[in-house]
Amino acid sequence: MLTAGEQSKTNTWEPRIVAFFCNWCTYTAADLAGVSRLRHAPNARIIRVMCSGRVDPQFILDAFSKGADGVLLGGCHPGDCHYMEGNYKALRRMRLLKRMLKDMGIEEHRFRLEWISASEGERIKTVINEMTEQVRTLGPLGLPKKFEEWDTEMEVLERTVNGKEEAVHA
Amino acid sequence: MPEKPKVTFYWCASCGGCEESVVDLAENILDVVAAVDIVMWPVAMDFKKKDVEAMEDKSILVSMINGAIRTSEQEEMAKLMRRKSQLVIAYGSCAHLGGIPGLANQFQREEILQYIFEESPSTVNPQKTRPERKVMTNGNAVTLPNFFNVVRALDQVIDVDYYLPGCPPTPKLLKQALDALLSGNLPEKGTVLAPDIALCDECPKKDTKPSDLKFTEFKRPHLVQIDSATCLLAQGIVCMGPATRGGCEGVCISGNMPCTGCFGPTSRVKDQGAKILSALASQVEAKDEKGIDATLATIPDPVGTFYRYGLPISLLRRKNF
Amino acid sequence: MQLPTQKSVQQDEAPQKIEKMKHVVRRIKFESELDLDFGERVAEKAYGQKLLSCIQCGTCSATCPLAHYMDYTPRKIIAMTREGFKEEVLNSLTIWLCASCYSCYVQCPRQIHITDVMYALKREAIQLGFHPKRLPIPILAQEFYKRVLKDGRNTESWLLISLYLRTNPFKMLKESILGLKLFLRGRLTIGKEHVKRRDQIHAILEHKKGGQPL
Amino acid sequence: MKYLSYPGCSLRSTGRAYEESIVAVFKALEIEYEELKDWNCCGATSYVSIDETDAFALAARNLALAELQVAEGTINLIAPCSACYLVLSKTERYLEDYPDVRTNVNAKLDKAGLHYNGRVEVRHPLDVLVNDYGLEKISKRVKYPLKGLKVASYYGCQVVRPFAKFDHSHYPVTMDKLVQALGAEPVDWPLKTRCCGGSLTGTTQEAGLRLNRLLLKEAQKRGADIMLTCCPLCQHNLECYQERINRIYQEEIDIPVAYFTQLIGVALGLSEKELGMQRLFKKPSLEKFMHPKGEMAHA
Amino acid sequence: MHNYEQKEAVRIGFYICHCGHNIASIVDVKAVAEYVKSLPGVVVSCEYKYMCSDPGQELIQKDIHEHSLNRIIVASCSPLLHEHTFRTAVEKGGLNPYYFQMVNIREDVSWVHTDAKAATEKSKDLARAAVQRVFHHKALETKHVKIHPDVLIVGGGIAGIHAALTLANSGKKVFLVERQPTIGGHMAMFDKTFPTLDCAACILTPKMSQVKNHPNITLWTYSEVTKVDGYVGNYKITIKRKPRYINEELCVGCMDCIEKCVYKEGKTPDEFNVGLSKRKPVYIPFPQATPQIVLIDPEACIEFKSGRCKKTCVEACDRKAIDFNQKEEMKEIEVGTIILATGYHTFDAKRVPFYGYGKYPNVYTSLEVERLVNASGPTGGELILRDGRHPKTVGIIHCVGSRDKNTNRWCSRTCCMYSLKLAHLLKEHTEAEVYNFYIDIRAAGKSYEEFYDKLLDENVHFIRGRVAEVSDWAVRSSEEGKLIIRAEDTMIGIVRRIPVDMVVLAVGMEPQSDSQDVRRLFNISCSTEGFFLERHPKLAPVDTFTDGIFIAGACQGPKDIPDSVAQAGAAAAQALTLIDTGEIELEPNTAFVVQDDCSGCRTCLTICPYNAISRDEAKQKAFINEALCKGCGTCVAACPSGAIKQNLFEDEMIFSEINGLLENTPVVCC
Repeated sequence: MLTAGEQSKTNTWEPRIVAFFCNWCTYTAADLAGVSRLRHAPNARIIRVMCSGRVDPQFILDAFSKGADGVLLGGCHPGDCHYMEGNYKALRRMRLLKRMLKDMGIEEHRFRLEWISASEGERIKTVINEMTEQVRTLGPLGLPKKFEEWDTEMEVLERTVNGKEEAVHA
Repeated sequence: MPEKPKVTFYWCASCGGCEESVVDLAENILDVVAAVDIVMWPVAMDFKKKDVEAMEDKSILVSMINGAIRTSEQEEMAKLMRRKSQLVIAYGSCAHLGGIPGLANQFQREEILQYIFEESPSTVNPQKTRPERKVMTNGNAVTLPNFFNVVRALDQVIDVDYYLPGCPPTPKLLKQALDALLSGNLPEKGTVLAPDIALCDECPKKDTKPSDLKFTEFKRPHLVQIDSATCLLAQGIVCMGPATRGGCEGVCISGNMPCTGCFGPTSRVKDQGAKILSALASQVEAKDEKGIDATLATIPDPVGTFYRYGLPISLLRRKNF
Repeated sequence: MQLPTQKSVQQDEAPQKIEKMKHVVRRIKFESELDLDFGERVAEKAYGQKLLSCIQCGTCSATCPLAHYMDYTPRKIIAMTREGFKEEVLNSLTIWLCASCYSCYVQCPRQIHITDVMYALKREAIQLGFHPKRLPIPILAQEFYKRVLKDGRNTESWLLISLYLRTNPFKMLKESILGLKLFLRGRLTIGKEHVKRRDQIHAILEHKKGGQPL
Repeated sequence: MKYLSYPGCSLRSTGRAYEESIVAVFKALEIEYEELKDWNCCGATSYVSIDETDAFALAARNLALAELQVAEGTINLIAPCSACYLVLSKTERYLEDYPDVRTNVNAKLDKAGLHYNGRVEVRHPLDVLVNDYGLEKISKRVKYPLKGLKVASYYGCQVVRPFAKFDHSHYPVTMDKLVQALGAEPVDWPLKTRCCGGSLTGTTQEAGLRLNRLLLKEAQKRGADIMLTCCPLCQHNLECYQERINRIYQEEIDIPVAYFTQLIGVALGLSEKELGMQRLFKKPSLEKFMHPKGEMAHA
Repeated sequence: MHNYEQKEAVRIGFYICHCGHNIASIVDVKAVAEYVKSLPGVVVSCEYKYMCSDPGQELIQKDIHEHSLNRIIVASCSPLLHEHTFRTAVEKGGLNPYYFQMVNIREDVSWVHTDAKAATEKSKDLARAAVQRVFHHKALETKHVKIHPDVLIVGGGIAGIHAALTLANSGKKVFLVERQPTIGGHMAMFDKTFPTLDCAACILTPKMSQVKNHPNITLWTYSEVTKVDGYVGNYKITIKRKPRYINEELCVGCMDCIEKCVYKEGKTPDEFNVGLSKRKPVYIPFPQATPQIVLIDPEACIEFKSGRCKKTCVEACDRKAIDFNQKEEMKEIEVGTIILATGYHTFDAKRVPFYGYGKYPNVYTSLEVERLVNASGPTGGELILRDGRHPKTVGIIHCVGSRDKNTNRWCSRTCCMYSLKLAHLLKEHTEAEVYNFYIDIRAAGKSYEEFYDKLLDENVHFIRGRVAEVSDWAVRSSEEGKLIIRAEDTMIGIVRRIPVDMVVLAVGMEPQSDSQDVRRLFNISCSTEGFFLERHPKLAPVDTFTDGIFIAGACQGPKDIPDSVAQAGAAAAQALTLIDTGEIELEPNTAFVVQDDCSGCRTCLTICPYNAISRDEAKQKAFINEALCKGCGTCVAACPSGAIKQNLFEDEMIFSEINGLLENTPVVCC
C-alpha cells in the first residue's frame, strides 16, 4: 500500500536522465540548441566533461545507483574527436557496458551513446525528447529505493512467514 | 594474570576455505591460541549461540566473520557478534565483497530454489517437494532460517571495522592483521588490511607486459597453452590484476592462472568490474561497432568475469528484475 | 463539375432592397470561417509531414502530369490545407485526380510526402462525405475496398462492373467491346480470385468485417 | 539465391501475358523461385484512400507470409506489377521508419496470428534480371539479337519512385541497358517515367487518354518500333486505348506495346505462345529484326 | 573509500544571474538562491540582474573579502561563453580562479524549457551538483605559452588575399598557401560584380600583385598543407609543394614555351574557363595569374607520357627554367596562428538531372556564363551557344542545389544577385528575352534591392516558381528545337511551358569537397552542411573551437565578395590580437599519475593519443608529461586502479556532481 504522499510522488514521477556531454561537440551542440531556442524535455541534467573518453563506466553505474532512470553519453562523431580518438575509447567501453547492463537487467533504452556534433542542436532536442519518452515508458528504475528494500528484506520476509512475529534485532 | 582477549570466528555464506586458511597459519596458530581466548568457532569448537548471548556487550575483542549474508540466521548471528564485539573484521572475499555466493544476485530466489530442488540434473523430485520453513517434530517446532532474495556483503548488514581480503586471505596477511590487533597498533577504521595498490605492482610477470597492447581477441585460460613467462594480458587472457588490490603476491598468476579479482578494488575505485571493463575495452583494437563487438564477444560472461567476487558491493549490487 | 470556390465562399447577406449584381461576385474569407487546425490534423495523418515547411515553390504543380485538370494546383492545396480552407480542399477535384505517380514526392525540395498528404485528404473527404457524388474515382476506391475486404484479392472484371453500376451504367455498354476483346485474349476472367485464409483477412480488417466501409 | 514471387491481381487477368513471359524467361535463365503461398491483394492505390492502417496491414500480411514460407535470411520478394511493387516496398519502408505504423500494423497482423519481422526485400523483376542475374549473362544467352529494333522503354511512375533503390526516379536506364544487351537500340526520350494516368483511364477518361496520347505520340515521334513496359496497368492503358485515342484526337498512332520480359523471351528464342504474345492487341512483328547469332558473325 | 575531508572549511558563495529576462522569466531565481542558501557549505547565496556586468563581478569580489569565501559558483549562461570572465573576476578577488564553478541555466535551462516549475527544479539540481562539486576543487596554476608571431593563411581567394595583406601591412610575417597554380580564386573568374557592375579583374588583380610583391608574404601556390602539429601559439606545419616542372626562380612568365609547345592547339579542358576552352600541357591559368609562372601538366605532356617529345618548350626557354625532373618538396614552418580561407565549390548541376545539364548542350551553369560573357573568356565575350547560335530567349533558373533538402538545404545567398547580374549582362550582350525563375528574390545587401528594381525596369521576366523540368519534349510546333522549361507560375497559379534557347542554372555554393579532410587536419568542426563552424554564430564568427585557428570567407558559409572581405579583415584582426598579446593561457586540465598509487600496469600507455605518458623504468611507474597532455582524460577513465587524476575533472568532482544532481530525486515505488 502506498501512502498518500508516496502516491502523489508516483503521479508526479518524471524521468531523471544524467547526460555526460563532451565539451567540444555535444556540449556545444546543447549550447546551440539553447541559442536556437529548441525547446525540449527538462528531464536531462548535463555534466560536462572534456571528452567522451573521460567518461568512466563507473560514472554511469553510479548515476543509476543514485537514482537516475537513464544515462546519456554524448560525444563527437567517429573521426571527429577533438582529442583524436577519445570517442572510440568511449565507444569500446560502452559497447561492453551496454552488454553488461543488459545482463544486469537494466533495459537497453536506459543507456544511450550518441554522437552529436557541435552543429547538431536539433539532434540534442530529438535525442533528449526521444530518450525521455522511452524512459518514461519504462517507468522509474529507482535503484536507491530498491537498495533500501534489499537491506530491509529480512524484516519483510519474516513478517510474511511468521505473521506478527517481529524480526530479531531488526 | 590478565584475562586474554576474546576472539571469535564465525562462518556465514561461504565455502569454508576461510576457516581452513586460519589453520594455514601452521605453527603460528599456536602463538595465536596462546595469546587469545577463542570463545566461539563453530567449525572447530562447540559453543552455542546462547553462550555468546550471555556475554556482556563489547566483551569480545574481535570477531572474524567470513562469508556473505544469505540467510536470516546469518544476519542474526552477524548482528549478535557485532553487539558483543569491539571490532568486527570481514574475513575473506565473501564477507568483504559478497564473494562467489554473491553471483546468485543475478537470479531471483525462486529461480534458485526451483533449480536446486527441482531442475538440477542430479535431482529426482517428481513431487517437487520443498523444505518447509517450520516443521513440528516430536511436538517441537524446528525452524529453518529464511533464505533471502539478495546476497549481501557483511558491511551491508552490520558495521565493519576492518577487511581482510582474499579468497581466502593469505596466512601472511592474517598474521599481520593479528599482530596489529594484539599490539593495538590499529590502522584507520574501514581499512582493507592489504596494500592499496594494484596487483600488477607485485606481479612476477610484470616486466613482460608490452606498452602497446591491443586486443583483437580474449582467450579463455583453459583453451590455450599458457606461456608461464609472459604477462597473461599480453597473451589475451582476461586478468583482473590491474584492477585488483595486491597483497596476495600473485599466487594464482604464479600458478599460471589469471587473477580473478578476489582482493577487490583499490580504495580509489568504487566499482572494480566497471574499472577493469573500462581498461580492457579501451585497449580493443577495432574501431567500428562490429569489430569491437566481435572482439568483446570473446568475453562470454562479463558480469561473471568482472564481478566474480564483488557483485553485491558493486554499484548496481544485483540484477534488476 | 461546379467549382467549389464559388459555392463555399460565403457571401454576405445583402440587404433585400439592393439589387444583386449577377456578374459581380464578392469573394472574401473570414478567419472565423476557417478550420484553423485543419493543416496540423492533416499533417499528422500524413506522418507528421511538415506541410508547414512548404515554401510554395510550385515544383509539385509543375511536375504533376495531371495539374492541368486540377481546380487547384497541388501547391495551392498545400497552402489552403495549411491555412484551414477545409471545405475548398475537401471539395476539390485535385485530390481525386492525383494518380499516385509520386513525382512530386521525390522532387519536392522540402521533402514533403505530397502523395501521402493527398491520401490523407482523400480519406478525410470520404469520411466526412465531402467528395462530389458520382465522381467515379472515390467510388472506385470504395468498390475496390469492398472487393478486397471480401475475397482478399481483386478481380478486375468484377471491379469494373460494380464501378459502372454505381456511376454510369451506360458506360458499361460503351466499354463492352474493349471488354470482349480482352476476354477473347484471356485477359479478363469471370471466376473470382480469392485467398484461402479469408479468415486472416477478416481478422486483420476485423472491425470492418461484413459491414459497409463507410 | 532463391526468390519468392508475388504475382498480384493484375497478372491473373489483364496482365496474364506478363506473368507467362516472366515464368518462361526465368525458366529459360534458370532462375529459381516459388510463388508466395496464399498472397492477397496489395491494396494498390485505392485502399489507402479508405483506411491507411488497414492498407498497410493488408500489404504486410504478404510480407509476414513470406517470412513464414522462408525460414531465415533476407527474402527477395519479386513483385512485377508497379503498384504492387510500390505498395509492398512502401509498406516495408514505413514499417521500418515509423514506429507507430509498425505497432499498429503488427497489432492487426497479430489478430490473424501473423507477425512481420522486417526480413523482406521487395524486388522488381527488372532489378533482379539486370542487377542480380546480370546483363552479361543475359546477352550470352541471347539466341536472336534484335538488331536494329528501336525500343522506347517506358518505366511508368511507381516502379522507380520513391522507394526503388535500383535506378534514378526520373531518368532510369535499367531497361535501356537491358534493351542493349538484347542487341536492340534504346530510344532516348524524355517521358520514360511520366505517368500513364493509372486507373484514370477507367474513371476520368479525358485526362487518362490524353496522358497516354502524349506518351504514345512522343515515342512514335522519336522513331520507336515498339514500347516496352514493366507494369500491367501501363501496358493495358497504352495498348488497349490506342484505337480510341486515334478516334477521339484524330491521331495516327500505331505502336505495339509489350512487356520487357516478352522481348527478352523473343531474343532468347522462346515461342510466342510461351510468352503470351497472342494476348497482345497489336502483336509486334519482330521477325525482321531477329538475327540468329551465327548470322551476326557473318554479317 | 577515500576520505574527502578538507583541510580548511569550505565557504561557498553562490550567485544566480537573471540575465535580464533571459533566465528570470522562466527560472524562479529567487527560489533557487533561497534553496541554495540552505545547502551545507554555502555562506552567501544571492541573485543579480547581470552577473557578467562589472557590478556583478564586483559583487563577487566584495563578498570574497567580507565573508572569507573560498569557493565561488555562478549560475548563468554557458561556461563556454563566460567561464573565463568569472574566473578572472574570482582571481581579482584574491582567490585561485579554479575554485570557481559555473552552472549553465540559460542555454541548458531557460532557453530550452517552457515549464517554469520544471526549469526551476532543474536549476536547483544543477546548483546543488555544483555546490557538492566545489568541495573537491583545488588551487591550480594557469599555464602560459608564447605566441609565435608568424601566421599561416590557407587559401588564396579574395578572403585569403585580403587577410594576408592586412597582416603583412601591420608587419607580421605571413605564409599564404594556395593549392591552385595561381591565387585569385573564384573571383578571378567572374566578369562583373554586383550591384556596381565593376569588373572583377580590375579590382582583384592589383591586390594579387601586391601579395606577390609584399616583403612580409611568402606565397606558395600549387601547394597544400599536409600536416598540422602543436597547439595555439606553436603550430608546426608541413606543406607539400607540388612540382610545376618549372624553376620558379628562373621563369619570368614570357610564355614562349607555351607558344612553342609541340601541341599547336590545346587539348585539355581549361580549368579557368570551366572547360569551355582547351589549353596546352604547358600553360598559365590566365594572363594575370599570380605568380606569373607557367606549369606543365604531366597528365597531358607527351614527354611525361612517352618520354619521346621533341621538347620544343625547353629550347624556347632562354632562362632554362623547364625542369622535367623537378620533385615534390616538403616545407616545414612554425606559426602561432592560422587563418583558413579555403573557399567553396559550386554545386554540380548534374546532381539535378531534371534540368538537363550535361544532356542538353545549351544548358549552362552560371560560372560558365561568367566566362562566356567575359571579354577574356573563351569566346572573347561574344555569347555563342555550344550549338553555334545566339540565344533569343534565355531562362535563368534560381536555387539550383540550394534550398532543396534533396541536395543542399541552405540558401547560397549569392545566386539571386548574380542571376540578376547575369540577366542584365545577357540582355546587354544579346538583347534576348530573359526569364528568371525564382522562389524568393533575396536582395538584402547594400544597394541590392535597388539593383533588383533596375532589372525590373529593364523588362526582365520574373516568374515565381521553381522549375520542375527542362526538356526537349515539344508539344506545340512553336516549341520544336527549343528547350522547354516547365514551372508553375505561382503568382498566377497555372503551370507554364516556356521555350528558350539557353538555360542558365544558378548553381549554389557548397563546402569544398575535401572540407572534412581539412577540418580533421586542423582539428576544427564543421556545421551539418560541411562549412567550417564558427565558435559563436554572433559573437565569435571568425573564431573556431580550436584556439589560434580562424576562418574567413565562403569556407564558413556562402558569402559574397563584400562579406568575405569583411570577414577576412576580422580574422586578421583576431590573429593580430593574439600575436600582440604575446602569450596565451592554457587550461590546467591536464592529467597526472599519483606515483604511490600506480601499479605500473601500462594500461594508460597504450591509449594516450599524444604519447604523453611514459613509463619510468626505474620506478616501474607511469608518468605524464604535462606539456604533451591535452587534458582529454581518457587515461583517467581507463586507469584500472584509480591512480591517475585529471585536474578540474577529478573522479571525486564528477561523483559529487552525479550525487548532487540526483540527491533530491523523489523516491518512487516501482
